[in-house]
Amino acid sequence: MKKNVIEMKQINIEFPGVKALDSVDFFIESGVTHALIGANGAGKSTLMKVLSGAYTHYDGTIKINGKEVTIRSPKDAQSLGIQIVYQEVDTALIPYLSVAENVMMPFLIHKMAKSQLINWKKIHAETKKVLESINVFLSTEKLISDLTLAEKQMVLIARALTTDCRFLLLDEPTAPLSQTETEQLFHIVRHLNKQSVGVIFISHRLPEIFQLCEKITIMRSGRKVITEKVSETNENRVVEQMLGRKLEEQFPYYRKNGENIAFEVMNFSDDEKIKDIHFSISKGEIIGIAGLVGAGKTELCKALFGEAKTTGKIRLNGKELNVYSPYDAVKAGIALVPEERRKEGLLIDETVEHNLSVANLRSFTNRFHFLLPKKENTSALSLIESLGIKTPSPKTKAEFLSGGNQQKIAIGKWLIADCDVYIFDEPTKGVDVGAKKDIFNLIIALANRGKMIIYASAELAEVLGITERIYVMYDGQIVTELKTEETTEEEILYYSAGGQQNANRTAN
Amino acid sequence: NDSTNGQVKADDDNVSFENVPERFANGEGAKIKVVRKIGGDDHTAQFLAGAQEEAEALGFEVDVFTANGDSARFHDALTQDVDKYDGFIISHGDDEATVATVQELREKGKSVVAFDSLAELQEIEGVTLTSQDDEALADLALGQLVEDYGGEANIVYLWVDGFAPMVRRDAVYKQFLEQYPGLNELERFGVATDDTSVQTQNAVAAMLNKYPQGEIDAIFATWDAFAIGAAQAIREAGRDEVKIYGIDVSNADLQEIQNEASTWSYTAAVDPKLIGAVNVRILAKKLVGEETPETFDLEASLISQEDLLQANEPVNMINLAEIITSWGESDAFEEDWMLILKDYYGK
Amino acid sequence: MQTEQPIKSSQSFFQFLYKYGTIVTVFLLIIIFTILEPRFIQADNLISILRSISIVTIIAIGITISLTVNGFDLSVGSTASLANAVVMSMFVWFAQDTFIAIISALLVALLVGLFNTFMIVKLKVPDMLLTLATMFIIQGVALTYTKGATISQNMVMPDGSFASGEVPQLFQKIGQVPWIILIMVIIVFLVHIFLNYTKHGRYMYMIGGNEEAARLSGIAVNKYKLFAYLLSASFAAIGGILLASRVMRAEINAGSPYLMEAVAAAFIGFAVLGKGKPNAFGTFVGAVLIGILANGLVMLSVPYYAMDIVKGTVLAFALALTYYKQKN
Amino acid sequence: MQTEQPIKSSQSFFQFLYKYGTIVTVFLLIIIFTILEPRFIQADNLISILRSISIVTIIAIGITISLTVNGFDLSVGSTASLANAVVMSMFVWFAQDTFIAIISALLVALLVGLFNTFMIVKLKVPDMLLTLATMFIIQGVALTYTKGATISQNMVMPDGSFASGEVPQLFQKIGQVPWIILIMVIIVFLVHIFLNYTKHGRYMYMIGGNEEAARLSGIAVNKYKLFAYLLSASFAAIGGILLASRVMRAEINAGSPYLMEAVAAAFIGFAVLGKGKPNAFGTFVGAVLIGILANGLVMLSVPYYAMDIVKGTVLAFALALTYYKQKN
Ligand SMILES: Nc1ncnc2c1ncn2[C@@H]1O[C@H](COP(=O)(O)OP(=O)(O)OP(=O)(O)O)[C@@H](O)[C@H]1O
Ligand SMILES: Nc1ncnc2c1ncn2[C@@H]1O[C@H](COP(=O)(O)OP(=O)(O)OP(=O)(O)O)[C@@H](O)[C@H]1O
Ligand SMILES: [Mg+2]
Ligand SMILES: [Mg+2]
Repeated sequence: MKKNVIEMKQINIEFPGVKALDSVDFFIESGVTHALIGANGAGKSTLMKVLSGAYTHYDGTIKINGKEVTIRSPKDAQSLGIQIVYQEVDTALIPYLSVAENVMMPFLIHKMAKSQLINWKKIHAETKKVLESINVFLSTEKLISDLTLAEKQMVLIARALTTDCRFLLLDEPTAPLSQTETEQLFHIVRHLNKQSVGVIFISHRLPEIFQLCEKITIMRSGRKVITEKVSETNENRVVEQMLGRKLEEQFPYYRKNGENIAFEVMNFSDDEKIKDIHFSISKGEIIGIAGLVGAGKTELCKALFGEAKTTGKIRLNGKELNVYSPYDAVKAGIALVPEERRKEGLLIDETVEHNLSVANLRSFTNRFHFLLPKKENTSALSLIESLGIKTPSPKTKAEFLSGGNQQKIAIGKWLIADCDVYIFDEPTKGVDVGAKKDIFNLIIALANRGKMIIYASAELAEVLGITERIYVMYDGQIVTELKTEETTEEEILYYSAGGQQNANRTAN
Repeated sequence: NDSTNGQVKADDDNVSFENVPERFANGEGAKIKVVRKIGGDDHTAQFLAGAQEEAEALGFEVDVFTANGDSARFHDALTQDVDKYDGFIISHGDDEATVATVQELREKGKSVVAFDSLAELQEIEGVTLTSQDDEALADLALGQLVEDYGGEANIVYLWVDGFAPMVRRDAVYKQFLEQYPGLNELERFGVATDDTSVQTQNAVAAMLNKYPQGEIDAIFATWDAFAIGAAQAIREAGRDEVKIYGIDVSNADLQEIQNEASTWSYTAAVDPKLIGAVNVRILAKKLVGEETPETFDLEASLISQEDLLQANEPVNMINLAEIITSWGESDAFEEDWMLILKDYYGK
Repeated sequence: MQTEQPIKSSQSFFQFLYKYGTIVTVFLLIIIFTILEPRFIQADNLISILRSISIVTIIAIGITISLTVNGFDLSVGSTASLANAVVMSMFVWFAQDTFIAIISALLVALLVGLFNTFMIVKLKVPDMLLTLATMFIIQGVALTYTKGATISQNMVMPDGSFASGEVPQLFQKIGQVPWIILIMVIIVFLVHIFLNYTKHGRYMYMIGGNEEAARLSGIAVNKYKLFAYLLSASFAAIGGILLASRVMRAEINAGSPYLMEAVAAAFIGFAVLGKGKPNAFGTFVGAVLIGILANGLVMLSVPYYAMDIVKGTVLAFALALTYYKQKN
Repeated sequence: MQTEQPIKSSQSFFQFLYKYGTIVTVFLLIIIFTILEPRFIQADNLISILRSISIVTIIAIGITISLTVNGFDLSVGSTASLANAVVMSMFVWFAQDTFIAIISALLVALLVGLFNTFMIVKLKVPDMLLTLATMFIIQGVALTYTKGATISQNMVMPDGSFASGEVPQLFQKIGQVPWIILIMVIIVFLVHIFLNYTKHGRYMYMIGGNEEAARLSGIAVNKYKLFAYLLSASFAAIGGILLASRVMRAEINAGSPYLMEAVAAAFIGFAVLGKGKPNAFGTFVGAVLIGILANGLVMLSVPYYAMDIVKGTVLAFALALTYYKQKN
């Protein structure tokens, strides 16, 4: 089979205040999975958006098989067989339409030719077929607005597969996925490679890259650093190239302060997903909530934060809490860094500064509730500094930051709110390795100040690296409590899958 | 125009300005403003057109304005740039605040004529209050109804509260109910919006379904927007036994009445264009310092379908005069000098 | 991925309400009105109701279409007024035939649609704002065109002569039962088919759901927006034309009161059958709901000044039925 | 962090227009009107303009506040009508004093606000829809309360007697210059400060920007929504009260014409100073724009039926100035 090659040469693009791409050269061949790596804000998404025709104001040339092509609109890209799955999945989906319609969008738009009427039966059948080909079993009638993030991701991949796709650009596809789902995705990618589709794969999880990709391109601050064979490099080298410095030990050591249990959850249920949760944390302790996607981690985190009708008891510092809303939760001293940052964690139209102060605005006001903008600005600047948020200025709208930098804001805003209990739901999703370490440092600093931390994540390595104890969730319940020092990934996985007797059920 | 001895002689048609009061005798007209609070209906359009035509015929400059029912805007229009005008015609100034506003106008030496406005205005020195005699209108239409049915009828009453003329018409209606116990009100309905007639049409359609053939004798519609809606509803329902007695008339109304299938039998009305014209004449008299009455009621006529159907050509607001004597042709307050001015500016 | 959870019965009850809340309300109203006044249910009256909602429905369908592309056409009321005036003037002032008159009114409406689209698409003025401005402009154009007078046969022209044109019999027919109702039903049906079963309808929903995504997927967003505004202006014009044919005159601002009712109908329609998006059938149900209320209340001799309370309350009730628990 | 790039000059011109487009339009209009009719600029006339926009502005400020939490209160017009009726009836029917009358009207408005919030927050009915329903209900309540009649001194009561209450001198004062203008200016100023410089104002904007994220940041979203709807109803009531004091009577639906103008003012205000979101100062500028137009056109003796055209065109022009190129 003939190899197709895309060559991007001397690509430059600017946004107000940022030179997002600076003379970037990049190439990709069909049949190969090519990793694109870089710290948050390095320009990965931007490069992909150029290639997929979402930006028109770049300069530079793009050649396919040596012939220069014009890509100035998504249509151009699609007609050249280039499909993209965006990092922010919601931007590419129509929430009030069904799975089938969203999957079949390219068909409905480009392949209907002269026929005017839609054959719904066929659309649903085709959708089912595509979804099944990647082992996704979703009702094709379901509305997108009812799907989880992972499901939305699958819908987007399925959509790309319905087209005559020669190059597939996956912008952080695995961020919302669990290990099994990631495996499933890799399976699909390898399958596509065999059909000589070229895949560009963006991820902040380095091990995945070594597992899946053949080539790797590393970017830093809008410039390309290097392209090489994955087999000829290693994780440390990649990290050094992308950050411009060495990264020491990922998980800093911390000491648990005391034994006195200060946060207790008893008999805690909501009327839908989670059942009869018991757990406790002592001052200065970090506990992990582990479990597969869909185990109910997010639901638990939100329920603790007052986002659901619940029964049961929550006791903090010996006092029983009545948490009926996030407002009550924050008042009681509980903070939540939610999972879906764009939807839940960020005010996309507000400035970075305002986003950072929102959770603790009362400390930036005077007695009469008037705001103190200077104080707000100073605090924003120091947070931007300490978290390494890449933004032209504190007055930039959050919308214009890269995915990872948005996540840092979602975390950062709680750091200045002086809470007792911090709930982190997948806090490192989409965050580069350098920043990850910053986040770990921050979490541990909190713990060292005697705060209680709940760390919910499907990333077992992280849970194992940072926590003291781990509660494993399965199907809305806590199935076991493990001491981190005495357990292994395998054991956690075993319990996450509901123990042996339930292993088959979770495979669904 | 050349002026000699303070008098103007038009060169070509020899109009003599001899008897024209000095105020207008040197070819200088006046600037007047016509402000009407209600709007959006044909009555308004005709009233304003009538006033405008008459004023222009007299050589006046005239600005017309309707506030579309917005009291505050009505007052804004009356108080804005007052010095530019010599006189004002106010229509439907029925709120208390109008008294103060008119008082102010008078203090600034402006002449004011008001139509269908607050009764208190007549107490202000120098103001003439004209009205289209609502009592007479209601009396004419209801009187005919009582006569036709011998005082015994099941009727539907179309009326809306909240407007001075409506309140006056309702008073007459109440008197009639008292006087003729045989009059039995089955239903009443009324709204005042931009689509009053269509809403009335739909409502009357519902009533007709509720009361089958023979249960309603007549409809008394206190406003032509009600009457025309009711007439069309009755026609749409294919009924012919419910007669309509209305008040007010417009060109569209005349078309409806002339429809053979229409049951709109009578309507009592004053020519709205004429009202505008007469108001202008009174204002003109004030401007030259002639004596004017405190109040003036325009005469109402009763138009019958029978008469219209007998006409040998389609009837409209102008040639209605051929059927109803005195329609549109009042010479009230039309002084000789006005005729001279009209003659002069007419060309 | 996961299998569906068995849905709890309380949940499914609310699900049912969300889907059928409006329709349930309609039937409840019919039952209540019929019990209180049996003549409500007679065929004649049902026809009256359908006739009374036909114009509102058609205008509301236009709004619905503008809503599908996430637009919002506030200028439909005044466009209806203008079309109403144009069609009548063609007959009365210029003695044209039915065909020419209707075409003229539609052409004028298309101009309005073009202007709206140009401003919205090219100058990026937000929909609601721009159509609000257009509303004033068109209203003024209609008023200026008619000089504020009602257009009817044999009217007096400004120069004192009499207009001699007549409204053709053919034209009068279309405003009468059964034609006016048929036209409405056909329009609702066609638009329903169009929105649900043709690709163009789906594109419009896609644009409305996520314009950016639709553009990035290669839908000619501007073309469909233009199309939507042309359609909404055209349906407004059809409403105005039918009004002319029904009442045989063009009153000042005759179309503007339809705006609010049409908006209400389209919004109620969102919820019908649990669609959660603008849809033609839902809009029709919304208009029926409003029409039944207006008719039934007159039948029950509710004082006119209290009608709005009942109307508003039933509206709120239908909305509450529909939306309560939906979000949970 | 990068340093700012020098912005190209054409871009900065459009940036300028976006920020100052509306204000530029206002000044252009003042200059044009003054050239055509020098009396336009005299102090008396400017005061007339301010007086004429005061009620609209206050009602529009209410809408603005509802818009900040991403709500939309369509019921302000009818709330103004109701407050208008209540305050007049307190004087005329019940011979109460100014204080009691005003408090009663405000209390009634707060009830409206409570009802709106309850339905929106608890039953999750979308704002526009629900306040549309409320609009009808309140309109009906106001009509029923007055039995469709106009309330004025010495009015005839249903039992045939005359109402004996009088409107106190004190109350009449507040509807006159300079008080009515002062009240407007103070309200605009206070709301501007509140929205921009206090914590609560900030919270409201955040709720408007992303309700979900605001809630998860620990903002008491429902409390602020309640607050916003209470405020918007209260400002509508103040508008109605001022109207009563200005015209000394309560006519049916007196407040409803203010809805559209207030919406227009608030929307135009979005763009003022490039805020891109509802803001009190912008709303004021929007109202000024509309007021200048209305006044100037009357002054230039533009025929009443053509006024809407000019008004709409200028509106569209201001919008186009503001939004053109903004998105690029
Ligand atoms: N539309 C835009 N307007 C302004 N700045 C932008 C825009 N899009 C991207 N940027 C800036 O360009 C830079 C590169 O962003 P990009 O999204 O490509 O980063 P990324 O490598 O994908 O990062 P991440 O791993 O966090 O997703 C960032 O500094 C970002 O703030
Ligand atoms: N909006 C929704 N509609 C329907 N089902 C949902 C929705 N959100 C979550 N679920 C379902 O609820 C269950 C719990 O989801 P949840 O997000 O709490 O899982 P999780 O353990 O946090 O997984 P993740 O790793 O994705 O965060 C899953 O079965 C998921 O499919
Ligand atoms: Mg990215
Ligand atoms: Mg989760």
